Amino acid sequence: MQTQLSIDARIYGEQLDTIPRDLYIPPDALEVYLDAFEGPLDLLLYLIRKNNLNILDIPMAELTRQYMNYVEKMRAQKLELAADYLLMSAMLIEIKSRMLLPKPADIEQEEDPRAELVRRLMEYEAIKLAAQNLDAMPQVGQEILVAQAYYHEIVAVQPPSVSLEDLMAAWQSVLKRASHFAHHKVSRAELSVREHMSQILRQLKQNNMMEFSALFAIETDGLPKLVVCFLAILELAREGLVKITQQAPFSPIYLQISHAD
Amino acid sequence: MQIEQNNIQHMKSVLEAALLTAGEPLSLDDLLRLFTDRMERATLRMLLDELKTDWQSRTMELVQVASGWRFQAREEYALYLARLNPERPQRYSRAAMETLAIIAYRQPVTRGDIEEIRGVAVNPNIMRQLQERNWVDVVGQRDVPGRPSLYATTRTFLDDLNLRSLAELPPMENFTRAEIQLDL
Amino acid sequence: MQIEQNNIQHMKSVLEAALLTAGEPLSLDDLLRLFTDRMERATLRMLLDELKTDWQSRTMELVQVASGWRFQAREEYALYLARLNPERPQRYSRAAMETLAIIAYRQPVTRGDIEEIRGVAVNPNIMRQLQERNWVDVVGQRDVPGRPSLYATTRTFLDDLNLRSLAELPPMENFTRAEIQLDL
Repeated sequence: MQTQLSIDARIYGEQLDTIPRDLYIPPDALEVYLDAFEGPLDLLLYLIRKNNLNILDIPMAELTRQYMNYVEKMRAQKLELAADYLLMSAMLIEIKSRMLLPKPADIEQEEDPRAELVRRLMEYEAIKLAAQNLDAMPQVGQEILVAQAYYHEIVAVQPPSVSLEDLMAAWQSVLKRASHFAHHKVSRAELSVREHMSQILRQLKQNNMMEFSALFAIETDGLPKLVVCFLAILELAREGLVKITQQAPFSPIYLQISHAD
Repeated sequence: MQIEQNNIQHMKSVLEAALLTAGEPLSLDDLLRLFTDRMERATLRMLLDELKTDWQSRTMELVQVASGWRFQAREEYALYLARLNPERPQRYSRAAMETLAIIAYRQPVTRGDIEEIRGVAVNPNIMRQLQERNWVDVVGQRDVPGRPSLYATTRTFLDDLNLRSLAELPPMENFTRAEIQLDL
Repeated sequence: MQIEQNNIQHMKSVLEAALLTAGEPLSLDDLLRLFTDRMERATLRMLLDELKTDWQSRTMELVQVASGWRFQAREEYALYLARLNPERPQRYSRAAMETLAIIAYRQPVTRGDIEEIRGVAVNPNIMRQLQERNWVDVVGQRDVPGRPSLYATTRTFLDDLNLRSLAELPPMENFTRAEIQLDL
């Protein structure tokens, strides 16, 4: 299986689309080929494939010679890019020399010095193939187009949420500020009184004029509530919000919202 | 004839696939680019009209807008689709919260009262916001020149804050009496 | 009975409208939010299956990917639709694809792991590219000196490759091994 290399390169205006058959590389083209390989492992795989070498029984002398030949040319041309390649040179030479050492007779099962290199080459090749497979898969934005028709966007209006703590904090800051206005009076009427003031005003707004006794639900409201209701009416009158009228002593008392006239 | 019919169906399918996936309106020129064979604009228009009819009673409608054609979900689905993107709940501004607090604790109050307490003018939008939410309403007018509206909190306000009555609001004395001289 | 049938049809239409306009996969939870009435997940699945069948021989297909369901144009239209956008984003470089393959098949991995397998330094631009696409992210640190980041692929990566899980990735091949077998 010949390793596929995709190259987009021109030399003297000529499109190059294959790797040359032998290892001779025109000096001007070196950079191009350097870019074509993804690193020393890729180059080694290329050499192994190209020369039909058995990866499980790599002839180290031959592979190292070809590799060094290549790297020497790269070095002459583009030193800084060759660092990873030089490291591999050192490794190859080390493996080669270990293989040349006579095996001591008493150690029979010593691991093949090439084992680690072979493992790495095989792992790299598997990844390289996996990368090609991934690249060939349909991708969203390329071959896969996802439906995205238009729709009229209604923003589901969600009103701000308010907690009692929020409200308390706001009131506290109001009071703090109010204390700076020396002339302002913040009276401290009971909240329930103020609530009843609102309620009575609401009722009067609806009915225009109401009899005093109609404002009290004597049967259902307890005494405290009746008192609060009465205080609310007094406060409304004090603040000039309602007008209280009685035609004659002991005749019905009427409440109505104050009018300017 | 059969082939022609198939061909028309196929071209309509290509148009449909393009319009459903485009994400923006496609102009007639865009759509013509879908076909390598020369196509008359009149033919394209005819195909679009047919496609529009095909979708007549379905979930999407094919419409023409300024920059071209697009599929869009029918109006009746808008409400459902809105549920997919719930807006993050907003927060009331500090001014709105203070206004609300004043109305709750000091009701019934006029805008003038609120302005006097806060020391700044009340933004009419805030009052509208609170009234639209039905948290605040007008319960009467104060009998002074201009007859300003008196605002109070509503039943809905109590319900939304999970209160039975205003008396259940945290009493201000707890935390204010010490620091504020209330001018009684 | 008639009403029930109408109701099912209506729910399917709502699902269709949502999925045709979403532009991204919608999860079962997303889809359940479309309906205010309580719906069982099993019912929803059944409706989705029916919808898938309804679209069986049409322009779009309803597919399930890692983060949910989406409508996508059938592959046969890809060729036409490509003509609309002649300038599509370029595919990734070999270096980027190899880096991605290592992260996909060997995750979680550190940069050191990637460099060890590829035999060259990792270009930081490639990692940035993959992270910006939201195909890769950091899932932790390896507990060794320097605490290097551990990278893994994301759900978006699976979605974009039309996969439901990593198990659906094409199996790792080992050409070398296969070839050697023949020699024996």
